[in-house]
Amino acid sequence: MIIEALIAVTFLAALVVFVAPDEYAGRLAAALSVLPVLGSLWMWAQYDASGNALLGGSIAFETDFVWLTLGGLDLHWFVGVDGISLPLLVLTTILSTLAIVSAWTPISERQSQFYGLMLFMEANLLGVFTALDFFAWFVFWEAVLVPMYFLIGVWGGPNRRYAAIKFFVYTNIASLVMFIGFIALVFGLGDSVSSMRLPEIAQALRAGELGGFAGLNAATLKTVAFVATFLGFAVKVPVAPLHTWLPDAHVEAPTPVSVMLAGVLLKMGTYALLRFNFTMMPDVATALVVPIAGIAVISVIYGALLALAQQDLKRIVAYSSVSSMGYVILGLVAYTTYGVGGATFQMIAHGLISGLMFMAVGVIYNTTHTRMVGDMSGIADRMPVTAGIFVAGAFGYMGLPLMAGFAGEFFIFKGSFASTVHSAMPLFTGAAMFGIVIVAGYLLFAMQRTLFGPFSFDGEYEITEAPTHDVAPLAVLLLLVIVLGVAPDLFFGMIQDAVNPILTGGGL
Amino acid sequence: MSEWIAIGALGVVAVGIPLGMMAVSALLRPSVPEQGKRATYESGEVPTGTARVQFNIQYYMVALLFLIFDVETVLIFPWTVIYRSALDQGVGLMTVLWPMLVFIGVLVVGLVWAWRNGAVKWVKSPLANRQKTERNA
Amino acid sequence: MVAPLQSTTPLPDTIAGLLGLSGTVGQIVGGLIGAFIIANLLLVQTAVAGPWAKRKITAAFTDRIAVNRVGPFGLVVIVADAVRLLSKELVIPEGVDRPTYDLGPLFVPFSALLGFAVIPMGNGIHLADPETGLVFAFAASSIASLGLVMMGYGSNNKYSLLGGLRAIASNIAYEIPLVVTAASVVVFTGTLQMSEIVAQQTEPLLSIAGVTIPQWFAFVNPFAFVLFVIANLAEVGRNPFDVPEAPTEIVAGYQTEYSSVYFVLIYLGEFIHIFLGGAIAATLFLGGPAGPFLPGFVWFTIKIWAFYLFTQWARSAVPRLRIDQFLDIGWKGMLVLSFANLALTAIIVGVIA
Amino acid sequence: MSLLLQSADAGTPMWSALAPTILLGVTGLVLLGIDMLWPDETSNTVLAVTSAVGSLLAFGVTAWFLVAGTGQTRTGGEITLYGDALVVDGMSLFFTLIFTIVTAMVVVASYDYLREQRHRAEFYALVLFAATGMTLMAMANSLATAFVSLELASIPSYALVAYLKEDKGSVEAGLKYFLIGAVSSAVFAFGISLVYATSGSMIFGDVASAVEGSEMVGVLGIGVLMIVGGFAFKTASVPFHFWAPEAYEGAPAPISGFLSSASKAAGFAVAFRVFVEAFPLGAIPAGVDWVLAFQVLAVVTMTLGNFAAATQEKVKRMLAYSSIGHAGYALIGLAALSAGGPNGDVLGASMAHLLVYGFMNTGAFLFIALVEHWGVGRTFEDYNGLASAAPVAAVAMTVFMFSLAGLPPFGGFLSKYALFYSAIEAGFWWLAAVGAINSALSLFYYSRVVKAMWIEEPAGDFEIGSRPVGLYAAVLFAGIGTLLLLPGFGPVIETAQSVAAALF
Amino acid sequence: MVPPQYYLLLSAAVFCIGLFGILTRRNALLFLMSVELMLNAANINLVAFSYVWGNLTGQTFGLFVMAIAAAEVAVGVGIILVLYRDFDDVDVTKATTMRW
Repeated sequence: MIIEALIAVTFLAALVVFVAPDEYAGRLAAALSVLPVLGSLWMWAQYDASGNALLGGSIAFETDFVWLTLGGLDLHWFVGVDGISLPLLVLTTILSTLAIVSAWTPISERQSQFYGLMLFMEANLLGVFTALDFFAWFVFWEAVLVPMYFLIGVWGGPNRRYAAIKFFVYTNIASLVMFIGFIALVFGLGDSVSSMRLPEIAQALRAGELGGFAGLNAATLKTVAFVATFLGFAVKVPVAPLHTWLPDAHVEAPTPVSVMLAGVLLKMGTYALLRFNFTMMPDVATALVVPIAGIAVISVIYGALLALAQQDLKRIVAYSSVSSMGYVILGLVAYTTYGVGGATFQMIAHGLISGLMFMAVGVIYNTTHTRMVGDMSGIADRMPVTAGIFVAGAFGYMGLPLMAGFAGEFFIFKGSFASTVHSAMPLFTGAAMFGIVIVAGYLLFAMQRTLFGPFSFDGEYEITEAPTHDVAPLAVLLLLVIVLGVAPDLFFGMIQDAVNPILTGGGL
Repeated sequence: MSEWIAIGALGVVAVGIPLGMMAVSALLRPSVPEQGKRATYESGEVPTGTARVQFNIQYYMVALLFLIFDVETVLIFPWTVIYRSALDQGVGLMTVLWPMLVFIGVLVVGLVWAWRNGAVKWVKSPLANRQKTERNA
Repeated sequence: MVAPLQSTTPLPDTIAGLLGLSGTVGQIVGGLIGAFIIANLLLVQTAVAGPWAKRKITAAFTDRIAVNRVGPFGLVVIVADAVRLLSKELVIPEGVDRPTYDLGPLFVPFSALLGFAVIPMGNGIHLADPETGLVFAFAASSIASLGLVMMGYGSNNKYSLLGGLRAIASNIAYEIPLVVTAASVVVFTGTLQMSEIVAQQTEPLLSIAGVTIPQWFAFVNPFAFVLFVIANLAEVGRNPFDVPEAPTEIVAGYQTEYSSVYFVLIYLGEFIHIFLGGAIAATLFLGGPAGPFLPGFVWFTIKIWAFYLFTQWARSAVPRLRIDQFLDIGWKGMLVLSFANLALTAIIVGVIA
Repeated sequence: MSLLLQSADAGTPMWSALAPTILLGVTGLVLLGIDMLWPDETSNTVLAVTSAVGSLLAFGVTAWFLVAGTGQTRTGGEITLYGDALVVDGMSLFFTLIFTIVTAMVVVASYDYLREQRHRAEFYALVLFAATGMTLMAMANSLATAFVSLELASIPSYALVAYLKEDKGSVEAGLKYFLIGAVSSAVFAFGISLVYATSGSMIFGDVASAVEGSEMVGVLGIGVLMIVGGFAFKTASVPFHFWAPEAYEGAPAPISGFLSSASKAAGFAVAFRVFVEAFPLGAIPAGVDWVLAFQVLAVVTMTLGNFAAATQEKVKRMLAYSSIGHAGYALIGLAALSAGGPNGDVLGASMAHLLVYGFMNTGAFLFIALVEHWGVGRTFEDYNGLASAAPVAAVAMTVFMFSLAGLPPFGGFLSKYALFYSAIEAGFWWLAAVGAINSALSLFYYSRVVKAMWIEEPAGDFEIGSRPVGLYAAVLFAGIGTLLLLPGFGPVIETAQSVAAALF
Repeated sequence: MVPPQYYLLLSAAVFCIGLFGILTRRNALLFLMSVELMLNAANINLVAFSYVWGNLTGQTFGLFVMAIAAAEVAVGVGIILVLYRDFDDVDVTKATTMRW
């Protein structure tokens, strides 16, 4: 029941904060958000399951009961974690707390509503990463959109309405497409499943029990469903060319929201891809290796090139996220322990690093009130700590050894080079590695222009070191990035354990 | 059916006799057209304004009440017709009486409500009018 | 159960039998002749009641002599008046609503005459006896209201309009007590057929010293009878309920603008209406044409004339009510009493039976 | 009490199965009684409390019956009363649940709405009488009772819509509602007469056995079509939907909520029973394919309602059109029936959707009542920035809007899902597809309200003087209900489907 | 005995007259009268077929239809009265403060 408790506590915290007075809301929210952090760490410490939750492995902290009976398919309340979801759970709780703390400075109006929504979003994210019934999962999945919509729309920048609507429409349509695709799949399974529990569906699918539905035969149905769900999740990831909502959302969103968006929400997409497409339908995935890997590589290169062309620091980080998520997809489609496991690890790593980057940009913005590369230079003189962490984070992004980013990218490349799903995989991997060069280029370029060199700043604001509560989350994140880089096995072991069952049987 | 033929016959006669009288009268009576006597009668004064005057709203209230109650009598009559024979055939008293008592009771509640709310009050007393005005003010 | 005074053969059939006709043709011919007879019976009675009896009675109340010049007891005044009224010029005022203005006066006698179709008058003078006789009588007599409002509206006269409205208001206010009270009789009879209602009243109620009192509903339920007569009085618009044509307030109400034959028709209709009211009351409460010694039709005539005399007495002896008092009595008094009567009757019948 | 027994034949239960109906009716009479005792100074509080207590009591009794299994298969099947004219079964109780809870919310909300109005007792009494009629509609087992109870529900509604008689919009709304209502009731009555002409009975079961192999198929078909028309009016479906936007916009907002949820549900209640019981799919002649009629109506209704709603500038009117769209969804309950299909599931899903709809839609209209109470305007622009002035109510409204749109975290999602799912299960996946597309479209206009309230800047300062207790309580109650129907949807849908299955 | 089809024809004719009135009249009161015609068309059927089928259901229901028609008129005339007060007309097409 620990998972329910975690979600419930977070929901309650959201409620309490929502009605709390504005002055205390931020501190209250931060204090309350420590509870889920402790809970998730305790779960991590107590974790004793093995295998993939969907493929017959044991499930930690499992609860399962019938939520409602509907026709032939019962809907369950079914939650639990395995090696894939637990690291994401920990990431979510930690990043939420840090994001809330980092919001103290920039958010200056309607605070209680802001923090309430942040906690509400966190609660739903916990649900997304723990739910093992399609229906419960989908409810949480969609419920994340609502607070995000408000967070961007109410507290965002000047163009926030457009960004919020764009985000909302993109992701909702994507969800609808995905939902229809998946439901069609479930109908295709017919009587071979009695509920929408993901393990049941995954095992039935891998056992080849799919039938036809709505005039489609089994194979076509499976492909159609795969494409539909892939598209639905790809919007969330996002991959090019479905990424156009992301830069708008990031630029307009306030920093803490960007942190959550890049750090956790994008991972929902890759997590879902892993759970649904790559776990349940490996045969289709391997058949479609070329387009998928192609999309991944295009995302990597195209995202990186776009980042190179940006003047806005936040846009640079945002596009670099598109690029990074491309690696994840490449790793997933490789179908090797290191590929899939590395992709999963990269989700965590990228979550921490991109959070760090957005936060650092935010801290600089809080002081300078600009994010344009050309508007400032030599900031490091006045804000040495922030600049130092920023640089460290950027190196992490570039894949500097002993940082988490290195571990993730290394695992992915290792896995995808060795991939046997398609003879062209090494080619794709090589092309994607070229992305690293570009990343290094644009990050170095941006830091060179803003942080170093002679100090100059046109604005009327005084540039001083940021307050401790702004810098502290940065430091914590940097510490985590380094810890994970040094000891990737904190998570990688359980990830590998959960990933391995995917790679055997079921059409592979 | 024959009784309705007879009734129809009486209907014809009942129209025929007045029409016959009108015919006789038309043959007998003089016709001296003159503008003055065609004037609308208003006690010898020159008629003023239209004859379609606004009248007391209570007429409308009464009409509404009538509409309801008169039609309810339609529902009462079937009951009265079977009441006694139902009793004779051994149907329990309450079974036949109770529904109509409830029905009449509801009607009476409606009537008393209308009464208390002045639907059948032809002239509102000045006192009541003043109270109304004060409350609305 | 055949009442001794009641011929079971309806009048049209009797006539058809006398003429030797049968089938539909016989029914139609018989019906027309029967209807003509009944209509003329009523016309004769009205002729006596209207121009002559009414004046005599009023005169008696006010200690005058009234019509006595033409014929014995001035009876020929009836003919004189008829000719006089029919030969008057028909003045049609300006701005009347023509079809309405013309149709109104037709409706009043039509309605009253039609009501008589179902009244058993004794000695086989009973035009038709449908199962729904009682409600038919009420329905037919209600048509008159339509004529009244047409006259009031069509006359293009303020007095007429108010008179028409008042007529409607009074008719509808007292029609419900009337009908509900009649319903309390139906609770006893269990039928709406007039012949059956009459027949049931010939049953003996009780015998006192060898005199058998029949089960007239006036004896069985005197309260209902009183209510019915009062409501009936209001229905026919006679004192104390003659607000629709209150001469001191609104000249002559809806009849203000009518002259010549139209006036005759209205007048005729009102008197037949009084007789119809009496006839329904007699049928429901006084055993219809029943009575000792004399033939049924004579008894029936006596009863309806009794009611007529009662209205004329009231006209002379009772002051007129104000319209608000009039409606108050109707809605707050008569209606509640009639419902109480119905409920009580039902309970009593239920407990006794 | 033994005197009050219905003595038709041995073993027939007491008419106490009608307790909810009687409670509602008696409460209406008591309200009139209160108004009789103090005609000039009727206390708004006393009236509101009385009506709320009455409707909640009725709700409680209904819920108790439903839980205890009154009239359901497990306790001996439906209870028929008064010579089969009324039937108390799970379905009627389920719908009664909707009516009573909506009535309770509406009367509580009306407490504040009516503060400045005259003739309050009449208002409450009419609401309760209409609710009484609705419960009877759910119980009607004969075309006669169906018609009479439909009118008992409609006639007070006409008066309620035109209640603000100084307000031109209200009167106009009342007029249009009344005119179309009168026509459709005439059409309905004529349809009943035609069915009676072909079958010689009005009891559903007898009609069903009589229409099987009926010779006058043409007359029967026209009759059935006309009956469809009568229901289309009550449920605000095409082709008798014209009144709905006008009536909902012009009527006092609590009444709009009442009509668009309870009254609509009542229309569906009686439509379900009439078509399932009186014209069962297996028995009707081939020429009388009412399922096809409902399929056309469902698709046209939901599409028309949604597209029209998307073009509105006034929030209340948008809700009115969206209510038409929801009628289209609920019509799937009849459109997706087939001989031998999982009909109970389909019908039950539609019923469950109506229950959820009762909460979210009533809540939305009550929020509008709240806004009207504050004197804020009616267009989307007028709602700008409302969330900063009244965050709690705005949260509730957001819940209603997203739930109406069918976003997952709210009750509306599950009910729509259940509806579409059962349609697919019955083989009508194209109906579900049309529904899903419409549902996605509806997010556009619902989110406009949310966007206006939360994201847009207020045009001017709001003068939100008071926080009316009754309205707030009702809105919050509806909001919590909408939320709780997400986790608590299980019992609802199971009850609905099991009681619906009992019909077949 | 009159064949039942004739009743159907008669009632259909009355119904159509009512419908025609509804479609062509703009006066609210005439509209009401047309509705009454339609209801009475139903009554014709009900009573006629009550006779044909030999049960009383139709007649009884006819009484209810009458009662309901009266109630409907009572409310309707009330609304029309208020309409007249607010719009100075009983033309149903004049009342257009809202878009149709």
